[in-house]
Amino acid sequence: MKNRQEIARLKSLKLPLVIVIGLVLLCVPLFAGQFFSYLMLTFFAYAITVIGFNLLFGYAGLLSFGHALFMAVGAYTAAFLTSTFALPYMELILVAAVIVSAILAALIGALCVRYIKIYFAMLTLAFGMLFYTFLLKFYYLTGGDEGMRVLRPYLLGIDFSGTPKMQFLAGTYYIYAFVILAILTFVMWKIVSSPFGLCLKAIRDNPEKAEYLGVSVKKYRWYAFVISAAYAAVGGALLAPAVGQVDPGLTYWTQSGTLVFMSLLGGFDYFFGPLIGGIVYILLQNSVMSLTSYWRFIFGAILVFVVIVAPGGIAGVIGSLVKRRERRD
Amino acid sequence: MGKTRREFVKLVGGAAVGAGMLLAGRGKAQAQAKPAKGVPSGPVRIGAMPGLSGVIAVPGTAAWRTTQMWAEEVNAAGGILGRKVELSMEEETTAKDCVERFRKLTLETKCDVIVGLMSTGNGLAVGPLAEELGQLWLAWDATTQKGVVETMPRTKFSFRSTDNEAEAIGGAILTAKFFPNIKTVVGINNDYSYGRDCWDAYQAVLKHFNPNVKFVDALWPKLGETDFTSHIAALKKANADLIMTSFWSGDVPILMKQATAAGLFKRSKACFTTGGGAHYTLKKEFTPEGIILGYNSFYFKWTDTWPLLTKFVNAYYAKYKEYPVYETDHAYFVLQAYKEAVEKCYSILGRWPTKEEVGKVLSGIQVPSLSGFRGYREDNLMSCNFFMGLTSHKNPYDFVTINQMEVLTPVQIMKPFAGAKLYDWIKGWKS
Amino acid sequence: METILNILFSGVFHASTLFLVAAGLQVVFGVQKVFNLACGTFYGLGAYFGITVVKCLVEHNFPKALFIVPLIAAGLALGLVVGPIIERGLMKFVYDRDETFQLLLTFGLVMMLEDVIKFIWGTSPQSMGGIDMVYGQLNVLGATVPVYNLVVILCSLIIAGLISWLLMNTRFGRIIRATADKREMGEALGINMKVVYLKVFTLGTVLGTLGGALVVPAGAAVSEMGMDLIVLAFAVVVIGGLGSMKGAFVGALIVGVLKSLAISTYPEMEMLTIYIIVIAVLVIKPQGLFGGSRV
Amino acid sequence: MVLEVRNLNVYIKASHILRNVSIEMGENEVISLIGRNGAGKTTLLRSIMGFAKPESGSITFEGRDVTRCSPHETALAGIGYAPEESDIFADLTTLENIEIATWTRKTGRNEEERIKLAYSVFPTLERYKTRRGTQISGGERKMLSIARALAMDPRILLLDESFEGLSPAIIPQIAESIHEIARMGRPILLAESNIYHVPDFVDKIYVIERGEIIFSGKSEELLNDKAVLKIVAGAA
Repeated sequence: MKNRQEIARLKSLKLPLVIVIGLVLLCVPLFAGQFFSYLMLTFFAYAITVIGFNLLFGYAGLLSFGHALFMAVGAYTAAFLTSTFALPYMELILVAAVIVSAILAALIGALCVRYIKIYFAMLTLAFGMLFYTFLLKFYYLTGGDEGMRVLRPYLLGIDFSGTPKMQFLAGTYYIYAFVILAILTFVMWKIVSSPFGLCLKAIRDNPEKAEYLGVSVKKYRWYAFVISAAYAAVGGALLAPAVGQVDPGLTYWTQSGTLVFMSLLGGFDYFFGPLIGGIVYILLQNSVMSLTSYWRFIFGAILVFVVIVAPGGIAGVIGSLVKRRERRD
Repeated sequence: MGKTRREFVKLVGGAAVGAGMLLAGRGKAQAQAKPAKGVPSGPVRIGAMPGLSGVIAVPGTAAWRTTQMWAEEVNAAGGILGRKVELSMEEETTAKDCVERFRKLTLETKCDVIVGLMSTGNGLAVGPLAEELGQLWLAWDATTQKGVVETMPRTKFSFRSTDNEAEAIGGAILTAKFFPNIKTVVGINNDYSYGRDCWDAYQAVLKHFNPNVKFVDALWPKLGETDFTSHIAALKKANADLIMTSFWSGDVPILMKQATAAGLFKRSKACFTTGGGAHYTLKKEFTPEGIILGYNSFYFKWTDTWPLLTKFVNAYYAKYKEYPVYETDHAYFVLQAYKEAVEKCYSILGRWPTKEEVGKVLSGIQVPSLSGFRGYREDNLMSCNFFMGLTSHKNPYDFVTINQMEVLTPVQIMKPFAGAKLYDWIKGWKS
Repeated sequence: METILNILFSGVFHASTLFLVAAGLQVVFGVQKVFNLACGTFYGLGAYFGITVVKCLVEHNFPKALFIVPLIAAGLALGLVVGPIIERGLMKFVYDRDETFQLLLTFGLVMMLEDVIKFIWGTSPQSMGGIDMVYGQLNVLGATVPVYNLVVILCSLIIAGLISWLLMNTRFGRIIRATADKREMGEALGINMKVVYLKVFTLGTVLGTLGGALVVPAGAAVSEMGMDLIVLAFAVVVIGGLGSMKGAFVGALIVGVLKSLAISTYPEMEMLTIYIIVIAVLVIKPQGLFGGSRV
Repeated sequence: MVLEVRNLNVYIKASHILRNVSIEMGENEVISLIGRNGAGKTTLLRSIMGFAKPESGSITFEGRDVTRCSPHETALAGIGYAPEESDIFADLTTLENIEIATWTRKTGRNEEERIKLAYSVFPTLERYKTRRGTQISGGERKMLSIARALAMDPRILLLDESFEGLSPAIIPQIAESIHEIARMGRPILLAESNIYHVPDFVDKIYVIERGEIIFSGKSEELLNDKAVLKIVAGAA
């Protein structure tokens, strides 16, 4: 109920806001420095990942503690296609990343969705670490700890190798990534407001009842798992060319923790929550890391604080403030 | 830049002040309050990227401490050409974050030079980036090697560390020298490229000197493993004459201790090619005498006749109650090289040089560092001596040092040029 | 024979520390339903603190042969202080939340405590020197085993025995088993869960810190020692069954011996074997080998 | 009054489960709370115990306000509770199940006396005292649940659906045991969905429907109130 109202309100009130924010984001390279644009670029990649991740976490109520696996799948796909196979077409990379991760997620998901809560978290963690060990061990294929180079991809078949790297990243590639983020956000919006999305929520809140009503709980969870994995792979594939190098560290369990952190920080109960979390996390990390070498402590403390005091995340806090004002009015 | 590289270098060569003179003058140099003529007034921004967590934390901390000590010292003496040195630190973590931090130091902090990085994976990510951004990057320990192959034989801005496998080659040379009669060898190396390359290179070199030696087994604990009892059971099973390892961090004392406790060294000799990376943790109580121990390019007591070393070791110990490890000299050298390169450029150009100009002077530079003179080759790889020897208890410390110290020169243990093929080079050796 | 014994001893030695950490994880999960990712960090804390205490005493001429006594005391004391602080200071706020939040809280704790260790002890590896060698070595059918390793195994066995005695024969143990099963009913019978949680979390912490303190004389304390251990302890509890003490015991033995065996026979497969077993157990018998029985 | 519930309103998540519920329990009274499944019986009992926090209203036990007490405080104050699902500790033996209740609340009677008391009311249990919670039958679990609550030596007992799912042969036996407890001078609140299971020694009946008390009075009066009777009897 609450969510339907929220959607209705969003449609009337928040849509212009979202468009304005989107346009501001798009114009960042015009007024901000190259480095800030680069940070936003990494944000786009993470945004796509967490938006997918939240379909699983926020909507289906399944906490995956190994989701970085799929980000790594996307990133390594980009690495393989650009360096090993010399097929530097970004569209091809994206499609391949989606296919590979979807196949992998379909297999892993078929096992994982039989469990919920802590078991689901543990099983996904185990798969994430299995993949991590795989990347390290299959040295001749993946470069082991050294990882692999990711060369600059062609966008829409056009070779931009003449442009200096930062200009490319803060220009063409920036817009490219933004457009993909916008499209995927819109698609996810359609997914969560479709009957499928509503069913997921029903399953999260009361799986027995949903099963009773004829919803195939496992199948829906499985779909959600595969979709979220595909999103993560797109995020990873977009991130890889920006970084220029992929390494197994991308799929260590603490990286999966970061994705959860972002969703929680922003507020996983809200559609845009994880996006807020992602941007705040990236900006915060950027400044805190320069400030002190004990940045992990600060991040741990923030996580603890959010969990204890504001489990709704930033969006939750804003939401309740808005509600309080509305009530007063 | 109107001049070609060759011309520029020639000019520099002509103007080059003897590095020893620079050294001698440094202590007395009047603290210049104002920047020299033609030099911008703001501080020189030096970005530093030490690894401060996980396995690289041990050398990373040492390098970061050295960097700070160096900066204090240089600032006290008036800075570089009168410009104060200002450090910006960004931690070395994953490749993704390193790229981000490197970009930040370049684009936001606007650093004149970035020093640091230890992991090869991160070096592979940052190397091309430095070239793209036109940012000087003087690596501490990171290379841009893929396995034993250098991926960036020609660089302008990135100055890489020594070849990864250098220590293993040195270790093999000394194994052949000190233990000519061993017949079997077992390896225990970390399960990542450095460990694997070291093991391969070690085998190739030892085979060269001692064709009859057999390599009976190889163990691959993952990086960061802290319990080796199981590996020691396997080492015992292998029952070899010599145990070779390229461990370099906190795992060295653990392996040493557990191996001694299990009586492993009663039967076998050992070669710890890089064990000096945590040498002060190798307590006499559990470290036997007479095994090969490598200190990489810096041994804290290699001589009494190099005042720079004595002064630094004393200052370091007074401050941190620890004896410095090899990464200190990598850190010290890159900064000193940068400073002298800038000063050389200034002596020619009469103004603060661009990054490219500094880079040109850095190629082939030789400067006095803690471990004696060391420098960059023309292919922008570090070139320095390596110190190795047999462990000894005859010293005033509670940890082992080495006697019969051997100084291995870069010519002996490093490929002659960046693009060279390692194993072809070894095959070409005359014994 | 000698080889088999070596593999076995090293496997069991590894298992004995794994057991302590996993037992800490189990008891907390069994009663509080919190999957405590920080259990590995407690292990690291115990190791560092143990070194500090023993070093300090040895400097003041404490007889070296008796070092095990203050070592155990240090592990216990640290757990008894840190456990309640974390439970009262942080954990108690999230008991009525979804387990996801509890998991994330402990994740935050891991990040914080790693830096606390770094802040206090720095990044250099710390060791007690060769103090464990005062006990010498033992020759068993040709295999040389450090006596201290046997001491650790023995201590771990004694602790396992104590825990089992505590759970089966004491009032506190029965209350733990009762509330692990049905918490609300326990409350309806007048059991103050606040007190139970405090005690249980402290017990879990003590098992971790004690494990760290016990194992460190045989190796060295390094800052990352807790991180990887979480993953191994996690493998142990999944194989043994979440929440089961018997499971922790058997799971630790399986992981420890298997690891040792893999290293000696096919070292490439060391970690892969463990993950594959974990996934196989989760798929075939998701409750783990002893998942049916509680605590 | 031993127990007095006044205008209790309880919400679970967003649903209003109890609406202005008031009940009273006097000395030596056995009262029965009748209502269909989902009418709010269990929620009322759980609210009294402190498991569900009321939005408004009050619960007074022996003159003391226990509205905001946590469950263990309520239990220690002297309210025994046997839930619908029996909630026997599966890993503990029958004896251990009973024992636990004797450790928490301290009264004039010592532990042995209280265990003996529990066995005297349910002699069957003594025979199975070394069996684990998983090894006894449904009827025995119901008995054990009540015996356990009794071993706490409570002032009053709240019994939720004590006859549900039992064979008709055992129901009178358990009813007799409950009657015996009542005769010891312990008031009892018996929640029941099946009107035919309500024992005849009940002094007062409350009927709850959709979270509201729609009837209170003696059982004869209920039999005369056709409208209410239709609601509760129809459910059985």
